[in-house]
Amino acid sequence: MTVIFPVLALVGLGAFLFQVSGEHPEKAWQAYLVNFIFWSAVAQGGLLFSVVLHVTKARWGKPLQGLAESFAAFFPVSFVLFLVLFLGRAFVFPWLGGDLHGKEGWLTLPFLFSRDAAGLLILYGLGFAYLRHGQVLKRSGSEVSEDRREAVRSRMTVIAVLYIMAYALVLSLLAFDLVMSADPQWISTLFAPYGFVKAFYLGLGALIILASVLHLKSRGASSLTSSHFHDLGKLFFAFCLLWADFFYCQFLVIWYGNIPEETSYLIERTMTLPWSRLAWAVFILSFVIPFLILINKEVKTRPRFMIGLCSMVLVGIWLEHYLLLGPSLNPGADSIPISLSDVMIALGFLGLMAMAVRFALTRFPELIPVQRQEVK
Amino acid sequence: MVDLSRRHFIKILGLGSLAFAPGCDSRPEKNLFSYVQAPEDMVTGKATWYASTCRECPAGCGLLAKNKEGRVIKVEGNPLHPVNLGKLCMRGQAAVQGVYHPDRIRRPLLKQKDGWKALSFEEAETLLRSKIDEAVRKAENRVHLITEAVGQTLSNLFDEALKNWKSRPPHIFEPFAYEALKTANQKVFGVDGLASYKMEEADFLLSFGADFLETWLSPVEYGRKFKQSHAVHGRQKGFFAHVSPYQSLTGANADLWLSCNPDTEIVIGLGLLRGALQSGNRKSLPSDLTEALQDISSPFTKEKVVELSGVDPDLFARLIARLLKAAKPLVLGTGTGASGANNLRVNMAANLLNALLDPGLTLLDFAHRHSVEKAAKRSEAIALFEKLGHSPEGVLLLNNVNPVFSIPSSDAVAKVFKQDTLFTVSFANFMDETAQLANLIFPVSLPLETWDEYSGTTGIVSAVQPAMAGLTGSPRLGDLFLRLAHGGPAKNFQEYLSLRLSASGLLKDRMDWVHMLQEGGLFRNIPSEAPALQWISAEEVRSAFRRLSFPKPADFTFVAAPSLRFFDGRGANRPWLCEVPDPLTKVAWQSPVSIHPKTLREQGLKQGDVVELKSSWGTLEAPVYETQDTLPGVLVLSLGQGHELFGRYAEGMGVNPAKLLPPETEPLTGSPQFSTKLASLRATGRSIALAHTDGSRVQHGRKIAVSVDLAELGKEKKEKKGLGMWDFPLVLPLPEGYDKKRDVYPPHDHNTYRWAMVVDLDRCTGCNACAAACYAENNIGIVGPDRIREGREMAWLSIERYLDEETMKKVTFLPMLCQHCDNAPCESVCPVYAPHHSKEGLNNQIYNRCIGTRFCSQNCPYKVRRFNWFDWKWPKPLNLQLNPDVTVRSKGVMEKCSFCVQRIKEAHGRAKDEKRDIRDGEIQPACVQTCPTGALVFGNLMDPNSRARKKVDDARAYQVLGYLNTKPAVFYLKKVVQEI
Amino acid sequence: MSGLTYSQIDQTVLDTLRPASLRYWAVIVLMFFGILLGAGCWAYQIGVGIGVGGQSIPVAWGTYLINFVFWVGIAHSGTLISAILHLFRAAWRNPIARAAETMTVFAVCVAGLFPFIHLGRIWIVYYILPYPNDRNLWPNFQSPLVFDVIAISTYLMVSSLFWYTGMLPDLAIVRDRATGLRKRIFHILSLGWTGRFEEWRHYTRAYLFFAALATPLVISVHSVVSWDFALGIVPGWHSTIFAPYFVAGAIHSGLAMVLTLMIPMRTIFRYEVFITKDILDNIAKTIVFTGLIVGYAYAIEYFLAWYSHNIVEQESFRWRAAGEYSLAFWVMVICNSVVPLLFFIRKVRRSIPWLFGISILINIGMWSERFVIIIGGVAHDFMPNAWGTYSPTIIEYGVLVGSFCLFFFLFLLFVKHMPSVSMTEMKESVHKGVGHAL
Amino acid sequence: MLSEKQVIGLFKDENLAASAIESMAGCPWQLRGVNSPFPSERIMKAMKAGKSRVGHFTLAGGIIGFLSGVSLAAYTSLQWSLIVSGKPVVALIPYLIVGFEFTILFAVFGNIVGLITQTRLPEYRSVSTYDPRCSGEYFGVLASCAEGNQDALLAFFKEKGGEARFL
Repeated sequence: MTVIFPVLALVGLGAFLFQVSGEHPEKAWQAYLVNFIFWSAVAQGGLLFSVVLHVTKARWGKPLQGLAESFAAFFPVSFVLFLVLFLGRAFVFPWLGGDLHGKEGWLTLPFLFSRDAAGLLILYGLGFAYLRHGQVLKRSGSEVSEDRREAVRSRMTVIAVLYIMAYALVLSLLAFDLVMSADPQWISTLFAPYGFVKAFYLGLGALIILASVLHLKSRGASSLTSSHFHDLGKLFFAFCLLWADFFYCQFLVIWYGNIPEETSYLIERTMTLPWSRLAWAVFILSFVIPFLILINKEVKTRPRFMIGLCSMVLVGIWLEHYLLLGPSLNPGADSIPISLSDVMIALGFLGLMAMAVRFALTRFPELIPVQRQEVK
Repeated sequence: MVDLSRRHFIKILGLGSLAFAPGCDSRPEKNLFSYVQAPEDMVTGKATWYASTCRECPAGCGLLAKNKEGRVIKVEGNPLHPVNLGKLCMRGQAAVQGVYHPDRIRRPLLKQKDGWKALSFEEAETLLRSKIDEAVRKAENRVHLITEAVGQTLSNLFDEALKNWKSRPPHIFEPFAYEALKTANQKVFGVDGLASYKMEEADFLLSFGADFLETWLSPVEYGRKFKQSHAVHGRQKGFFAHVSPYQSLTGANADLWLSCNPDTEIVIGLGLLRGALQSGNRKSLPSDLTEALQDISSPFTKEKVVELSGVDPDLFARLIARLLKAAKPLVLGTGTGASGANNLRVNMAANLLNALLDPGLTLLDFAHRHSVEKAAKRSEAIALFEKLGHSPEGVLLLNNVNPVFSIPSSDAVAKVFKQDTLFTVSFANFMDETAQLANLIFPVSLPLETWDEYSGTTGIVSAVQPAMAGLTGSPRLGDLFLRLAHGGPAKNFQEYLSLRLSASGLLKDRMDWVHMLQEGGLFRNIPSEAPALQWISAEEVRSAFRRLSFPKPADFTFVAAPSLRFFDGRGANRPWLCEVPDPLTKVAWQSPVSIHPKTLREQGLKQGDVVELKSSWGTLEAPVYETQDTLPGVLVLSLGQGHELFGRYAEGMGVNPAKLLPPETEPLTGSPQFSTKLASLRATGRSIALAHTDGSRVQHGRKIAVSVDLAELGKEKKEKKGLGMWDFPLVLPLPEGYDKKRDVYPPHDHNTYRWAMVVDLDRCTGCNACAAACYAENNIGIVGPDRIREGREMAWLSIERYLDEETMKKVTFLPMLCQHCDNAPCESVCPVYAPHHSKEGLNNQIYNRCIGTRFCSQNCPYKVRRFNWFDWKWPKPLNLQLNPDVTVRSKGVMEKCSFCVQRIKEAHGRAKDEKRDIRDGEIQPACVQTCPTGALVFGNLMDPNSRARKKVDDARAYQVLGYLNTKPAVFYLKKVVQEI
Repeated sequence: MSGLTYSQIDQTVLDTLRPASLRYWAVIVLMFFGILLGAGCWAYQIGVGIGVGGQSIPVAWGTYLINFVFWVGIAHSGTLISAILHLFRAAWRNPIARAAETMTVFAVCVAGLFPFIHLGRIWIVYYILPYPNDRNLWPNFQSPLVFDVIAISTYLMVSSLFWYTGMLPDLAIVRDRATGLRKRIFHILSLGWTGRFEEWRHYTRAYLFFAALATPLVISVHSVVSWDFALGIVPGWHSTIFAPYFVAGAIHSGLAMVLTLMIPMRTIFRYEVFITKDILDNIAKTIVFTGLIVGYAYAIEYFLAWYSHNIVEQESFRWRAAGEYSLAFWVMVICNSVVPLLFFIRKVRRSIPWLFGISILINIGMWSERFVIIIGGVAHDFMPNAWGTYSPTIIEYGVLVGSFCLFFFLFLLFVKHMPSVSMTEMKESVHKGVGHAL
Repeated sequence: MLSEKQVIGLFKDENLAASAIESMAGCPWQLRGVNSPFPSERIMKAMKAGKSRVGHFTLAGGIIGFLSGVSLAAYTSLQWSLIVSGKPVVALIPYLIVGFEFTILFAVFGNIVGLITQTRLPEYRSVSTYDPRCSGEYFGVLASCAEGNQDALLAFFKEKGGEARFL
């Protein structure tokens, strides 16, 4: 059981190296890029949950906050992964050397990497600062005076607010630089918000999975009640709708405007084979099914079921990244370029994420909500 | 007649037209035949067309008057007429507004102590007769007639009448009489007349200011001929250089505007002569003449020319080179409004250049001379007025002249009307500056209501026939004179006319008469031989060019430019002409003074500031218009507006620049002076908003009015693939125009027809005839200056004027109208389907359905939709001009160009009756019909052989803002520019 | 608040229903004349033509649509507060929910008038409705304006039903405490509510659904409003972010308006016990949040206009900040996204004058935002030759004044004659102990 | 059957009321109803109330709304099949908006219908037979018993910590 995640990671690494050395390195790098964005989003969105709860002083999710924070353990990994991305620059930036319609000023590799790296540093730095204060509060028991705690808490709030802002801005930056720029003549003002709403959607999904797994493992030892799952489920449902709404907002406006600079992007991805198939898959997996199911109240409180549902949504979003990047990275592809190796590489990243989370939970057991911890 | 119900009006008019149709008695050849069908079977709702002649200016274009239910609702060019081949200018289009003008005088008016007393026509005639008899009884030469240029027949009648009255022949007064040109022809060729020019054959055209696209001699004719040589054919294109201190519309159409200091054109002329002689290969002239030319031109080296005229040396050098390279060069003299001490010499130089470069003067046609040559010189006019000023009792008859307006600064003119010995009679239809000074105003029927004949050029006879019964019941001038002069066998002028024509052997039998009326005149095999040329002698040359004097460069030179819209001012009371903005300034209703930005900066002025212009002869205040179309220090103000009287549309609109002009004529030629030095230019401190219709003057690098260099022509790759503004391909508004990669929407089919228009920017001269025609055809509301200032003009078709961003001088004209897009953004946003896509590709606008949300206009990228902010007014009887086939829109409704859907429907009906499809070219929207240069082509895109469809394949074809994927059905052909 | 007893709650609210002072009626009359003024201007416009306004080509939409969007925006926070916060079980919304909903209902009424005022031919406005007719003509369901009609009318119906349903128990309370005519009126209005547990059982459920439905509705309604512009191709309008951006903006202005209304109300009606500073504080915090979103949207639009290298977009946005209407633009930026940042400071959040002042500024800022978008977009779009400007006329200002008077007229009448704070919900929160969890 | 006597017990505290209700089971008198100033979960529990069925109406309304919205748009545009902006005559993408708004509207109508049918409002009779204080601060428990037991019932309420009176 304890070896499975490292094994997964190695498998992924192997698959990646095999591909890179093979005659289709671009496929490997595409998978790498997709998974980097995807799993980083999971981590960033996961922590956002805790942060938001803190800022809004919401009490209902206290026991879940710890779990959400455990995702932050992936931050360092994510940062390293980003730096590695530089090696694959030739394959992940199709606009290199192409006609940039006068965008050369913005789309230059050094500038792009430095600004994005800086962005990630700030975001992750804030994340950890937030966590440190959290630790102080959790660790420090009665020996610390109340007003001292209050001071820490308020500082923590400031950092939390900053994290939220950074989250919005940095994820926007990544959305523009790593995804939107793949089709340099296309723009959509909602694309960035679409990106970070999606990230939170992912974070919530992952959080539900984690919570459910632990809940099931702990066999009633955990302090998570069905109302926790219910609320979390509702939030997940809400963001499912919001994500779909943001998608529709872009789709409708572009469809109605009928300006080729915008529509061509949409047409290629949603109305022409092979990509339209993928589009439908994403739409059904990540919206239609969860929407129809989550209208129901009960299912939200069934951890086992939710694990399945959330995993499905996550897979859908994972495919969605292929949908956004694929057509630009594989011009004129006649079939969807997702092969076994992509899956293996994805599993590799899953392994990394899981190891990170497990590390966090073992290193800081207080993150795990169990009965003895007085909650609420 | 004022408040006569429309229905009743139609009734009598119906009678009227039938009444005059059979002529005066049973004599069959007097039957009136209409162009398309005889009037006796006039069917309600069916138009009857009468061929006649336009009398809005002396050019005398042939026209067809469209008569519906007894009233003329539109005039169009007569395709058979040699002068204009079916085209008309905006002034011609507006002729009908004279007929229905609300301020038209309907009864004779006799001046009395306490204002005007209305008389019946009989009373007036009796009075007039008695006055004349009285005068004739007193002594000889007591009856004086001052008339505009009239046809031969009428002028014969005048002569006879005046002979009977023992008086001198009439004086023909035209404000624009081309004295300098005439004198130059007289001196150089010994012909005291105005030759016509075969511009169409010239491959190089040089004008010293001749504004042949606006007023000069025969604008419609020369507009056409100009483009015949100047529009691009394959890779060929004539070259046109314009030399003048300011850029007129004609100058704006030149490939090179060579701006020179005022009154220094002669220097350039002589410089060119010198260059031509040096090249030496021209041995067409007698040697002594050549020597003389050498002598006079030798001082004018390039340096000298540059020094004196201030032209760009390099441009001048290239001009000479280009001129000498030309196979068939043609040099034109000065413009209608030219003046200055050297005016005559410039025209002589032009003639000499032609003589030198074009051996045998193949491009000058003395056989067909412009009949305006008959007009007396201004100097003679002034002389006459001085004489009249202190003449014994008598009668002064004025036929359609307005000297008081044209020569405001002259005391002589004023004196004539002040003194009471003369009984002045004005045959005017409008109370203008001159009429109001007359003792008796005797309105006579207007050209569209009368029998006459007027030939713009010698060698043709152009008929004038009534296209409707007289609206006011006024007599015809011809008939009146016949009765007054009680001479001759003819019992009315129509008969007099036919008799004269038969007598002069032009009509053999009555069928000739019929044909003449059908075709609008006699255009074939009319004897007209060119007079023998008397070449100028070397001596005369030397003397003519001895001691050239140049005006000290003044701080401010003021130029009164003849107006494309109002001619000499006679058009100023036609609302359409006021409403359609000036093509260069884009200002409507007002007449601002154009000043160069540099001058403005020096004077601390800005556009809209009202300045006071003072000359030795007068003062006037006008708003400033900032433009680079003039040189620094040269102030240009167009003639024609600033009437104190002349009806509601003219009064108080703009200013009359003639007030600043000297009354003295130019000694050498006797021509008026249209320019003068300014004593002072002073800001009044007031400032007004100009009623201009343009937002930005430049196109900010957008693909709107595109031009291509002649050298580059056809070089750029045709197949475009991109999605951006500049690399987006040309897409047809047809199913094949849809590409799965670009289009979210499925293609849709049309029924047999997909109407479309092609606009050749290389042919468009910006003359605005199309815009006026559109107003006339589609009952477009007149909103006036205030509404225009608010951005509420209603023009369905407007000529957008874009300046070149570097120089701010080079102009591109872009006729902008509804593009009838296949994916029209305006349609889907309307909540009630008021605009939608028709089965023939039209972008329909259903007025009855429109609730006025105005979303369509917001979403139209071309901003061609117009909204009825109020109910627009057609004061009676102007409403009688309204086209019954087109809805008059009420307030709160959106409207726009419909491609003249009423004409399309009519064609459908005809085709259906004849069980066929609509033929290519059968449908001509009003704008297409009248375009003098044929820049507009309308047709069916689904017909692979239609002219429109073929033109779309031209390499120059593009769509304005096509990258928005609106798939416009209006295609533009890039303007072809060339550097000298 | 926990100190309150149920009867105190009832008393405090019922006290506000006491016969009104002369001053109150004076204000009411004043407002009424304001309404007459607006109506007069409208009548004049109908008679003479829409041209009495300042609109033209290219700027064919003027203040009427600005006011429309402005009032719809105001209308949003009401439902946000009562519905979304109800879902989040944030009890701090209870004291202000009623007033906010009232604001919503009346604001929608006022907003709903403007599309009519705006029409060129109001007398055939029914063409826009899908009614059966002999020529079988129907509205165009692809037109954003038809979306508008449907969305706004839905919103009006839903929010007023929500409002009324929420009021039922309170109406019963008034009935039970009142005498004479008022008793009879409230007897009818309260539909014989007696608080039987059967009633409560269904009522609580229904109320929950109301909230669950109203929430997406709010979002959709202002999205639809935003699509009146975003679905066009006009530069500065055609932008995918418009829907969320307008929703945020709407809430922004709505919350500001809530402050503007609550602050005087709580002093006049002595509501300090209910509408505590903590509540105002919470509103202020939310305003910071919406302000940040709006600011983010401004920034993104500029960034992408620059990034796109589409010369039309670029010119349009350059002109927006530097052209004829730059003043409106900077007012918009500063009032909407800079000034609210002051709410990061706790002192400001808890100082009544600051709160009030800033709320007013935000209202102004949001109005000019609509001005910048609606006027600025078309005034300077694709065809430079057609560029033009627009300035409102006295008639339009008259209508604007009228609309404000109408709103306050209705609002004032309500707060004086109906329970302007939900007693029942107050009791609930007191009963639950002050559990303000968001 | 003898005529019934109705007794109402008023409790300031919901827990007392609730316990009274619970212990009423197995007594000779029947619970006739409970009035409370605000919804009380405690009493809901005591009454062992099932789940409300309002939701079904709401859902039904929503579904009907969506279908009618989209079909209205589609049907009407097919009447003349006018092409606007080249868009398909029946354009489902924008019609989703119509569908959505109708969904909400009809769902709310359903909700109202549900509420009215379930609570049987409006009905004005019961107003006479209840104590106005119940809309203030009291929880009223209405019980009925056979002729003769009324004093016991009164006592019962008193002993449960509330005040009681005959109706």
